[in-house]
Amino acid sequence: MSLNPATLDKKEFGSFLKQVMQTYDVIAPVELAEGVSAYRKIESPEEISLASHNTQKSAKEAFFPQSEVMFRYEKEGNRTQVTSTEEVNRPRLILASRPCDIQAFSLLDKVFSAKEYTDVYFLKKREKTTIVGFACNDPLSTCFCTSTGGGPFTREGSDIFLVDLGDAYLVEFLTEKGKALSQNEFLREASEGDVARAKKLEEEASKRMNVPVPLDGIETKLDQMLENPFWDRIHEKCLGCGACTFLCPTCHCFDISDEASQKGGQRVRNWDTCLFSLYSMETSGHNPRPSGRERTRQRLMHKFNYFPKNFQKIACVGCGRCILYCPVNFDIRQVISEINEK
Amino acid sequence: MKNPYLPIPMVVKRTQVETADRMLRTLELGFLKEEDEKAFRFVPGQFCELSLFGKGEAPFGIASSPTEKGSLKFTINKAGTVTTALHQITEGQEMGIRGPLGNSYPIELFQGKNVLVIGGGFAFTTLRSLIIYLLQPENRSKVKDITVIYGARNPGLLLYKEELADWQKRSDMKLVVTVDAGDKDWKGKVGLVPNVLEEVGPASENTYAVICGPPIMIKFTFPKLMTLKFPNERIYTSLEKRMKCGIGKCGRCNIGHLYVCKDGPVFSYEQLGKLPKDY
Amino acid sequence: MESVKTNNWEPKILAFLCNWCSYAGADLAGTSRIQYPSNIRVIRVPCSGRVNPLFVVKALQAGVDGVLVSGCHPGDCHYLTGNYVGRRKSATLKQFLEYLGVEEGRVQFSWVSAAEGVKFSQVVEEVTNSIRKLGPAKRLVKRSDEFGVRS
Amino acid sequence: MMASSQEMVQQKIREKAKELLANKEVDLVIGFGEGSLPLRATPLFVRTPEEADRLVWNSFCDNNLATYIHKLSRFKLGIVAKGCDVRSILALALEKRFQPDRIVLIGVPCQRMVDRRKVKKAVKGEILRAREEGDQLIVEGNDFSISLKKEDYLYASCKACTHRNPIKANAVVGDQVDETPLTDSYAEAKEFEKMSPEERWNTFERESSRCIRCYACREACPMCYCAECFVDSSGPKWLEKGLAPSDLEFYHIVRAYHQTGRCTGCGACERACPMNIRLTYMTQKLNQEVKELFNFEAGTDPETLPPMATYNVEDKQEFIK
Repeated sequence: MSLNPATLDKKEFGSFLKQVMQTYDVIAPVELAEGVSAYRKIESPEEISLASHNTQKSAKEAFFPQSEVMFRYEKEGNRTQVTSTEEVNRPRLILASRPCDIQAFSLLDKVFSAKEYTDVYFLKKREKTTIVGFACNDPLSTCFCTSTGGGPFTREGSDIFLVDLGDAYLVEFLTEKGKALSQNEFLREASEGDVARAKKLEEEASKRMNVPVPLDGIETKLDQMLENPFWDRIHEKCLGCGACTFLCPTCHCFDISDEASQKGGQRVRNWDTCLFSLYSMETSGHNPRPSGRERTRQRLMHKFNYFPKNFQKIACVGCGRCILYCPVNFDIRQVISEINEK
Repeated sequence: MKNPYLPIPMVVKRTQVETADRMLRTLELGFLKEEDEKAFRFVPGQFCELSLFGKGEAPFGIASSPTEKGSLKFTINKAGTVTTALHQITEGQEMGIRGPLGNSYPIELFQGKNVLVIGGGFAFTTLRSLIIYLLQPENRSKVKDITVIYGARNPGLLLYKEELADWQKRSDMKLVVTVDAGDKDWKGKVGLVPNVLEEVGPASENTYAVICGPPIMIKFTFPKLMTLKFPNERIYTSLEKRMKCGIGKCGRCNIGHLYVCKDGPVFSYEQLGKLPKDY
Repeated sequence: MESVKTNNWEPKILAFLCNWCSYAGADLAGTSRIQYPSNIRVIRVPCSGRVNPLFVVKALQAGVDGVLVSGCHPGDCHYLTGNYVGRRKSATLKQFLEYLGVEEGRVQFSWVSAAEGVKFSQVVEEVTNSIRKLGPAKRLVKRSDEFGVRS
Repeated sequence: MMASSQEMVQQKIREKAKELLANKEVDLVIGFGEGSLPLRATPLFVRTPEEADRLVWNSFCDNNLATYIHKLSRFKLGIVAKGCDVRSILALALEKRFQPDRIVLIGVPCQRMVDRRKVKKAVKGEILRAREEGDQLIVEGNDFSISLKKEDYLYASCKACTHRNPIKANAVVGDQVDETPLTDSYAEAKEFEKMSPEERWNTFERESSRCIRCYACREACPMCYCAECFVDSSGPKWLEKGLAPSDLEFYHIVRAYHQTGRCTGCGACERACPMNIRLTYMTQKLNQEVKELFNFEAGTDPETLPPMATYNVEDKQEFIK
């Protein structure tokens, strides 16, 4: 059974949210500085900033925070008491996640729920979270989600989907989880006109996505390219910082370390990146990926060859963050084109 | 949902310094909870993440055999923060482990075959587990000849001296221990592992080779195995790589699309041939 | 401040003392039974030039209320010029931390020779009093419950 | 006038690069190529005379190319170097990071670089194309085309720059420029200093709180080359790897402070930050201190030792009890 879409007047957005916040922890885009935003748990609706196209840091933080305590421990004499921090008590809601980030959640699901071992920290947050997707009315020129199996209005993975109609939002309820929010007093039934306007916006947005990035067959292509001289040059300008991988919604490598105080402490996991030389450095001093060549290759191979081998999907959702924020303008689209030319 | 990141509580039952340079120390760990001991089933070749609260975790192959009940053994080379702390831990102290992790030596393939074990230096840990496992009477009957070649730089650096002495006496296996350089008390063989292998010249027919050692030893031993006509798919090795989660999530031990922690650490040379040399 | 006083709060001060002069000066103060506040914890360093500014920043992060770096008088350095090099680090670090908003006086410097037991006690007295006036350090201090989990 | 001279500079860069490569004087030339995005250029590594035609010169060549020396020091390098890149290279030579005779400097008097973030803030909508016409910058989007005065959109570090002409170069392409800065050399630091200590600390805290520890600032900086950075050290472990505010502050203080007497004020750190964290107000202050206390400016003198590697018996010491 499907529920008719509703509309939400922008003037009532705050009141709507206040009601939602009585039940849910709401995680939404927040401006950290002028032009810089990320998803944060909000205390009041005024904190939300929906102005920017896409946040710098992706919404993956909601399930896979950059820095996360896994358990705390306390020492008493010889005994050590360990308390896991995996439980999520309150239901959570990610507000206004873009379709690209939502597509990335499904890729992270594959990693963190892979059958042998389930990552409880990720999955428990995932289970407790309702995802409110947000259509991209004007995708940027760096967006290429349509080439990675998504689109600016792709609803897949959303429990609720919002379309900005100018003075109001069209609210679509897509799953049972999403329908739980349909009883909000600030929602009105959408008119046919509203639905038609959303449809029109969708068509306009997809027209803008006119520069496809050729990703079909890239996995097979790369199978033959492990030792290609191409890698000798492509990494040259890469500084070896972690900007692209930390902003990437699909990158998921992490480090585990202990933070100790006198009587106890915590085990923590922090994002890490294959682009840091320290990432693969062994205690002996041996580094199996000794230079930018191997490290850049790892980043790209993981996205376009290794990940598809394991999970039948490329690990890129076309959000364009790595292109926009790379300090040296390393453009993954150009790299893909070059791979295709080989 | 079971949390795979939470360590199993263990107690240090016994510690032993293995080598003259005191850089290798074996910890024998006992389970604190009976249910953990019951649930802990492993096969030689698997490893655990040893966990010291406040210091962190590091992966180690299980050096004891599943046939040695009641405890687990790990031999630790002192190198970094965690291993240094593991060298300082005393009997009776508590610590944690996560495991068993990873795959194991392909014991089912060994049935009815000869097994050649080549070890060098402190990479002998899971090989000890394998040999003890194979020597257990009911397992021994399942494989044919067992040949073990084990080398270290000098006599003081040989691990598991008691076991070596024991194996030396046995008639159901052949043990060749060698050192790169002997000392005044050393009566045994002097020579590098690759050369000793050539000298021993085990037949490759119907034989599986398992080789673990420092990269330089592997580099020179592998061609000798080729000369002896061992096919790649019957040579196995156990890889070491930097690891963190041990369960195929954190990405650190990636080699191609495989994870050393989850898809390894044991690989055949046939598999390795298809992977990038990221190790 | 009032509440601080009523809580009997006393500043914790970390002192980096050079082995050859200031540490010997502290020793002399001790053996001469000269009283000085017990607020300082001493780390003996070979030379005031050895004090990496990183140490000072780390000490503040670890929660000390003040840092004192003390070495030999100019011209008296056991290594001839170590204290001169250290002096440049001290000058730039002090200005930089104050520029960022760390209160003036959190980090202080002195020259104390091996013969200056009295001066040592005076320096410690002065430093302790001034840091007591500043109150407990807050900037840069890592709180025990502090953790970087966001969202 | 300006535009044509920029094209001329670009032509001369290409010619010089070709010459160096053809004569095998260098193994490769590091310069700038066309960026894939408007308002951007990208570091380009040229190994053959033919490839040299891809070199460009415009107001978006904002990376400090000296940072690549570290990983390429086994080659004989030609580097297209602005005033600030040259200063970094001289400072590195002083620290003996490479053999001076293995680097050929193609010096370019700098026209000052355009801060793309400032430009983006000035327009509504996505900029799809940008070009320079004289002192104007024309930016275009789907439904707009705006002409902006370049001078209003320059990097703060470029406005404060007093060494736009390469101090040293094997060849200089383009005419020398007037080095009078557009703002006070320490304008940013002086502005920051006007605030109360409380406000200053809060600003610093707020800025560093956005840090994602990608270390783009460190990697972009030519002077950050320690074999093991203090943040990466595990023994001793100076700080944790997470996002605890005090750890982030610790990182930013020490990263900046380690540049004392070494920073050339090029602004590469701040330009690299994907989270737009302000960074140059810190290094600029250090540069000001070093100028006032030791009369030193990094990378302006190939002979004088950097101030933190030396001393003067007469150094100021009123602050010492």
